[in-house]
Amino acid sequence: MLGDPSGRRADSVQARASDASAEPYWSDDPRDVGWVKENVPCQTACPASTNIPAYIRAIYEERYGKAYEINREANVLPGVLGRICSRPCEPACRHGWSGNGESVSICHLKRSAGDLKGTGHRITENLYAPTGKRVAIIGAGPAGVAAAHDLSLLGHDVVIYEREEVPGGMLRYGIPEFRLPRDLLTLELHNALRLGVTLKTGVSIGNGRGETRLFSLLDDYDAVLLATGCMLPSLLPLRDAAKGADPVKGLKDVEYGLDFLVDLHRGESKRVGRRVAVVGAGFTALDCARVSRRLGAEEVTIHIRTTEEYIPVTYDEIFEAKRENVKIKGLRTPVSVKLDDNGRLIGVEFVQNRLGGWRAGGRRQAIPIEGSEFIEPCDTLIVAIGQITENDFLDVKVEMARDGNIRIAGNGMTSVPKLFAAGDYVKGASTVIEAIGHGREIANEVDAWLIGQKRRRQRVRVTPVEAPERERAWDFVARQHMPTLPLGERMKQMGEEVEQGLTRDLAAEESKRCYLCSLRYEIDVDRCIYCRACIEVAPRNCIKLVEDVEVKHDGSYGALKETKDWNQVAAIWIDNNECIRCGACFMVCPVKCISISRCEIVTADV
Amino acid sequence: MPDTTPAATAPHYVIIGVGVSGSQAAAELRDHDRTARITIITASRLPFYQRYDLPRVFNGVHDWRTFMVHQPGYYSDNRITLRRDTRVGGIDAKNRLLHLTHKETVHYDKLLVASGGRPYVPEHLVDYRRLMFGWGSFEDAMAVRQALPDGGHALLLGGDMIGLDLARTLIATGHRVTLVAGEHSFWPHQVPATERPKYLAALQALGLELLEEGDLGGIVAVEQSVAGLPARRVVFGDGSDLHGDVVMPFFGLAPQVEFMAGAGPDIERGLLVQRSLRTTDEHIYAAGNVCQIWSEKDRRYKFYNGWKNVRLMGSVAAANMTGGSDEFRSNPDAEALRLDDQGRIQSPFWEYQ
Amino acid sequence: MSPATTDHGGKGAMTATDIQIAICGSAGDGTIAAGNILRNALATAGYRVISFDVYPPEIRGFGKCISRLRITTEQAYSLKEKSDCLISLDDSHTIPHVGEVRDFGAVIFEAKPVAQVPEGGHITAHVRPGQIPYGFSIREISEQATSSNRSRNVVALAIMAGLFGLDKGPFRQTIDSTFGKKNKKVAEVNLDAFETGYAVGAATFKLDSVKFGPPGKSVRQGKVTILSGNAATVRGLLDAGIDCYFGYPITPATSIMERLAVEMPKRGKRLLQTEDEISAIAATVGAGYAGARAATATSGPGLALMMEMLGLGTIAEVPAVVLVSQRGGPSTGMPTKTEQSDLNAAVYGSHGDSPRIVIAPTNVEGCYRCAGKAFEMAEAYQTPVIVLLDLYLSNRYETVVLANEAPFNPDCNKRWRRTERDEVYRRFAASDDQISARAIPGDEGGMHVVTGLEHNELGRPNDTPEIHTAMSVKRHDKLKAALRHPDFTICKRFGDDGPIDVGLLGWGSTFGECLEAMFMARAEGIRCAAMKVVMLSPFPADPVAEFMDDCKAVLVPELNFQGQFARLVQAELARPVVPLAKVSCGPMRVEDIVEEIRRLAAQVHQPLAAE
Amino acid sequence: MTIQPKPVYLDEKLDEVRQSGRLDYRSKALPTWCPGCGYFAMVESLTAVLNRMQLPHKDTVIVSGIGCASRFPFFISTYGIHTLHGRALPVATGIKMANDRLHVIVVGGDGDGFAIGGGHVPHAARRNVDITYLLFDNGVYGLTKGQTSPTSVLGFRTSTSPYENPDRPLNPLLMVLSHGASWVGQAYAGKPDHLTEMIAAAVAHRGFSYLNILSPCVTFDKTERTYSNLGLQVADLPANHDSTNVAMAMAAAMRTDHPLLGLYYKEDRPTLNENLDSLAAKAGAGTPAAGKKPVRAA
Repeated sequence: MLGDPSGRRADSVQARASDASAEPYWSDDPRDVGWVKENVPCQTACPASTNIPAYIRAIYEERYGKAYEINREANVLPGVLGRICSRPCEPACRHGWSGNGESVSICHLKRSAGDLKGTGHRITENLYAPTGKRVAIIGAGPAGVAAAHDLSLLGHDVVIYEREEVPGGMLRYGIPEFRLPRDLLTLELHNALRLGVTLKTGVSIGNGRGETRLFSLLDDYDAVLLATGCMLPSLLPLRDAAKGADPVKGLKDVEYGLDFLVDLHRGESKRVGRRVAVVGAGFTALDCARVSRRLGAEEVTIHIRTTEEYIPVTYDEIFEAKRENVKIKGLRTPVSVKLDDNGRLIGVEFVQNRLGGWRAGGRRQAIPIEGSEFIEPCDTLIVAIGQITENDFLDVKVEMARDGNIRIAGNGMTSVPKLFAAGDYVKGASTVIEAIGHGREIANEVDAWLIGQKRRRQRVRVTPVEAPERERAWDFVARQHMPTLPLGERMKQMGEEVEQGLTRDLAAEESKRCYLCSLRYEIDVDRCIYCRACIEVAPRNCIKLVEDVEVKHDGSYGALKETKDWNQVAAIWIDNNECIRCGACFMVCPVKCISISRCEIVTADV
Repeated sequence: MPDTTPAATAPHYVIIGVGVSGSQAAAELRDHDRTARITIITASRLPFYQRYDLPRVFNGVHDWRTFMVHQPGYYSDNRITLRRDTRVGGIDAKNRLLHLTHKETVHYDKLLVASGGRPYVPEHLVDYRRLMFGWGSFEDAMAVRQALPDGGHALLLGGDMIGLDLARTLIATGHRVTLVAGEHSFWPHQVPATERPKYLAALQALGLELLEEGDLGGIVAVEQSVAGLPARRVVFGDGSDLHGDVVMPFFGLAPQVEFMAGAGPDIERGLLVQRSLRTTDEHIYAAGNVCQIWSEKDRRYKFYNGWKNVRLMGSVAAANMTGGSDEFRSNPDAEALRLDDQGRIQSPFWEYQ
Repeated sequence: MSPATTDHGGKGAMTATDIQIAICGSAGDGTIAAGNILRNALATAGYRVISFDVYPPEIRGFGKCISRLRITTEQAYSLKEKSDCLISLDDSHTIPHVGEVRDFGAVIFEAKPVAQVPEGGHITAHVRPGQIPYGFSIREISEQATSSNRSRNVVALAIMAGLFGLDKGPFRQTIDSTFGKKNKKVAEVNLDAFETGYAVGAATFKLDSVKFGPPGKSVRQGKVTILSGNAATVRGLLDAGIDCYFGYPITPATSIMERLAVEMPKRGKRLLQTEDEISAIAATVGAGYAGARAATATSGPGLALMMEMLGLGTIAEVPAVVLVSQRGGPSTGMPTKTEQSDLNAAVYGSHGDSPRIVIAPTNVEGCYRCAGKAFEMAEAYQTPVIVLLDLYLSNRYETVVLANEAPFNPDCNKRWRRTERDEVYRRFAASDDQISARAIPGDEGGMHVVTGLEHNELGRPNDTPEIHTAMSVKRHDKLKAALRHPDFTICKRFGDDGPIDVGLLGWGSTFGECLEAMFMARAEGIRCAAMKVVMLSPFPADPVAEFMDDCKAVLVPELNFQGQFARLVQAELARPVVPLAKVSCGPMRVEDIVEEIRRLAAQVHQPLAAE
Repeated sequence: MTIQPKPVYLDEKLDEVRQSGRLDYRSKALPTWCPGCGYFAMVESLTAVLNRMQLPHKDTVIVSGIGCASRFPFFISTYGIHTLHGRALPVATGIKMANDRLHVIVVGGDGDGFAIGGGHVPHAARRNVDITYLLFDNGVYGLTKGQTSPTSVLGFRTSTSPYENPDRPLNPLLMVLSHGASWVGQAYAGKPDHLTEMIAAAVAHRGFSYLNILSPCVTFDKTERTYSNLGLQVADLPANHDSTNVAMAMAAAMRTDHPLLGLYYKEDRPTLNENLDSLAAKAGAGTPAAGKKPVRAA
């Protein structure tokens, strides 16, 4: 299918689903959709709905190009996301479920697809016929780029207006180079936009002089998509600060992390003191801390309200930051900043917290302990507690939601006709992958609105598979670790990429670990002899004597109702939620009544 | 199963006949030889019984066991094999074998023939034997007892001492007896013609009705009874007749020696024996009514009858068969017929009690 | 002893008939057939008859056959020690038996053998001086009458009949029906032979002391008939409504099957000759499980093969009736000799604790009752029932009185009926009498599985100690009800009431001899009583103990070496008994029992005398 | 590769199974055989057949001997009797003779049927008892944990033939054919669909039907009769097989290297009960049907 030559492993595998000669079966049945959503947790967790099992399988088959393309179907920047993705898929990974071990390094494998693909790899695009519609997109961040890519493939003429000189948005300006090499970013952005997207950089939208007016765009284009993200830092809410005021404004030695990074990536020369305190718990905070180390700070401490385990960054990030001697101190909330008589920062006053109840989103509440204030001395304070949208540029009246973000309808359109919005600009500060996912989603809506009908939607593709694609032994392969740059090397230059990427061997080993959750194991009830041989070999309590199955309101399946009464056993059934796709049941079945099919949610033409 | 070959040590004495002499011989053989095998062969179905007592059937004695001489245990006690209902078909004296009619051969070391005599029926009456009742065995006696009703009329022909003995009982038990007397009357006694009327008178005194055989030389028929008349009718040559319930011949005894024909020992009428009772075959002896014994006095072979004689013969034979050298000596007194003081007939023949 | 008319049981008058006739010959001589004719003729004439045949295991050849018949006015209990008349059809076999003819009895034989006999080989060399020899030219008479020597047996019989002055009518009738079944011509020929022989016999001066009195008066109610033990058994099975029979030929039980094979099809019932005893009992259990009244009959070797399946019947609580006619053992032993040596096997046989009901009739009438009652018990108590016969009982004939109405309950099942409450059918549910209501295949809703595995109330395999204990109790305790089985005598006392010196405890066919012996001992002035024990398992401990309380000494005569019943009694009651265990290859000798009674009586009096 | 036209949805399938009535023929107790055992195929096929033929539970009796098959009756909701080692056939004969209305199905293994019970097979066959004999032929004693059976292959190593099995295996099909079974077939537990059809035909046959069911013992035979070996060995009877020709059937039965599946032989002749009834009619029983009355059953 792709130019990538099949690797040797591919030959050893009996079947390759996508090569099946027969037509797959397409389903919109909620039971199938529900199955995939339930059973392929990584894909479900992925905001871009990346078909993770498929690309990992391709990596196992050493068809890296194909793996890269599978990724690219979901997000146009696989190499980027393979590095800096927040990886919501990994906590969801079945391999990480209780008793199964550690989750698969999905993100690293994603990167390895790009890293290892052949030099002759060519990206693939499926082009629709031109529609003659014109779409303006404001913002060349992840959401905007993703939307532009999709809309252009759909046959629309797309123009991106970008304030900065180069596209990339937060990717380029918010993420340090040691995590995301700029040449890769540039290449992938280029690939995303090169099929007919007009990129206008340095163009500011707004009311000011020299700025392009939004309403004129609305006049000129068939649709306008706002994808400006969240580029204003959240203000530090110190105890005595007035609401809406910035208590640290104008203070020397105190900086907002976002500004700090953007300035850095715009090319400014940044300096920090010997002791740096970072307040905040996100990627930005960590990035600021690690950048500070690279700028020469000796003591860098991240102060967080709760504890490490509840902060929304990947384990790898924390791990690497700590390796770089970044301290993380928890259960503290800043109350005030302490300055010396010269107005120089000498420390931050915190109040000690205790952990409270759970808050929405899986975080814990932090409850200050009265009278427990203390001061952490520092020379530089970087505040990285979040970002918010910037709305000043709007010259049309748009309805806003209660949280301050723009309100959009189900089809992505704001209260202003023709005006759409996507990404962080709609959802508030989130992750790159969310932004990309949302960008594509809204692009699909825009297209539907422009054309007057949905042209693509997600469907379940069911493809038979002849044999298990895994071996039981693979379940015991340990998670492979990402090789990183030695600490000594890291500090020399800001741009030295810390993570070195998986080697072929490491990628191969790691790829074996994927359970290939999209493989659906089913028992032909009519042919099953109820011999329970499958149950006998099952590694988990994954095959059950079933009396009934719950059907949920949405039509998808809920729990299986098990029974030990022989005359109630209406089927022996594989509980795919417990199934780790080891194939043991398939191999042992004496009457060969177990079938395997690959069930994937893919975007398909209506 | 008894031996089929002669025992090496114990001799086998075989006695033919279970009458007085045979039984006596058996008893004495056992006395002489405690180890010998002794076998008595008889055609009779009964063991040794007192034949002379048979008239008692008219005294209400109907069970033959009353006549039995020995209890059944006697034979086994003395280890005497008694073979009854057994007939000798012939003798192979050379090989000392008896051929029994039931196809059995019995070897003997010494054989005593004591087969006795059967009632003699004169030639002219042989054809009527069927209509006459014999008196040789218990069976015969019972048959007569049955045929002769109480107070019935018996016709006795001949009138030997056996018949006269019966006649006494019949008369005593209330029967009518007619004797057709002839030359055999008083057999085996020889009654001189002169004395005959005297004896006949004595018989009449007993209550017999008497007819002299001479007067009716030609008996021509004995017919079956007709309605209302007794069962038998004897017709005489002169046309007269007699009606009676039974007709019984009493013409004395004839020795039973048919099976000895051609066997070797000399036979005149009976088996000829020395006074030692040995026949002309050194292994064969004879005793009782079957044999004729050499009489020096008479220079002829004589029959000796009577219970005492035949019993003595058994003893002598037994003694000699076991190596003795006895001789038979008859008591002349014992052979005489006489009348006692009251004129009643007395005969040693009747002295058996 | 007084030879002529032994007063059996002291009941009959002196004029009563009590004559025993033996016919002895070689297999193929028609000995048994002659016995049958004689038996049936005399029974027809109105006499009570007990008869018993002894025959060799071989069908033809030179084996010995003896048919003995005791002909009485009132029912007797056993054969006599001495026969009154012996008819020899083959001297070589008869000679050893001449001694059993009493003094002044008759011995009838062939006076003109066809072939030379060795010295001493003729019966005349053996007839005792006290006996009356009757030699006849039987062969010649047969040949004269029928141009064949094949009617020798009938001629011999006829001579005897003529000699004893028996009424010709019943003989003619019997001969006609016996041979007429096969062929009218054969019947006629035999009738001719009979007439000729009869005339010869009648003309023969009778010297023996054998006297036939007139037959007894007919019985008050029911039908009098002459039956063998096996025939009575068959009658009992049929009258109790046997549905299925499965059997494998084995002496002496075979005739049960042979008779059933005639009778069952007529009634639309099914009989199958199986491939072995194992399948016979298996099919019996199968049919019993399916609700049929099913039975099988066998002898010791067959019983041994059936043991495993009997255990299944016990644990699965399936009714099955097994008729066991004992013969001499062990192993093939003596197929044609009677013995009572399978009691242990019947009572204790099979593996594990496998109780069952064992009943043993003591006479032919008992065979009838036990056979029928066995079905009732098997059904009522849901268990295999063994009816313990023996060769002597199976093959002996007795005139019996059968009730006009079959005295058997046609259905004794405690049947399960579905009720609203029953969610699940509990095949082995606990109940007061430990008998669970039974469903039979075909019953709606009663589906269940029975198994040879230990199981719970549902019949599901379960081997916990609680269940095994409870089920063992159930299997044993439920049988106790059999001791109160309606209209069935589990044991019975005869003879003197009150304290006695010697008590006889008898079972099975030997009990007849026990009774005869008891009467003789009483006639001698010995205080004596006898108890027959019909139910051997469960053991009727109470009545037997009560009887034994009355006895100074208890004698247990039986035909086995080990004294199996004596041991059973001792084991059940822990009291001493005196065994009289004989393995004489024939019925127990009455005289042996009497002798032992005398000895014991003397013994029990000795201490008293010493005082 | 075949592609199912439409996925089978579990909820629909469960409804279908429940409504089919198949489950009614199962008991509550869960079968206890080793997972993978071919007996499961038998019990499943048999219940399917019972359901298809709608044999009344109350009129159906499953009879077993001893061996792994012996617990078969416990898993079926009809009447059942679990008998002794080797004795299922005569017990079944008794049941069938007792009540014509009962459908009697005997299940057993090769040890049960041809070793200890070998004496009964010829007679059930020649008598044409109207029962179905499902013989599970796995060539090993399973219940006693792996000993040589009458159909164990030569050289097979078991706990009782640790060096090798020196005894030539017997040929069950040839045996029953020569004994006069009126229906003889062979199936393979690994082909449950075919097995079901064969059982259906065997049960439908009037007379003694013998179905030899090849199967591995998954626990005690890991080398000889495995699913994989059997799967490669078995073949269908040739299309031109004439199931009325006993010689042809015997020739087919000789093909032990490649066991042939299908109906070997079928013959219509009177059953044991029919024969007994007709002789009863000859003997003068009131009606030929007298014996058919289910004795004593309600």
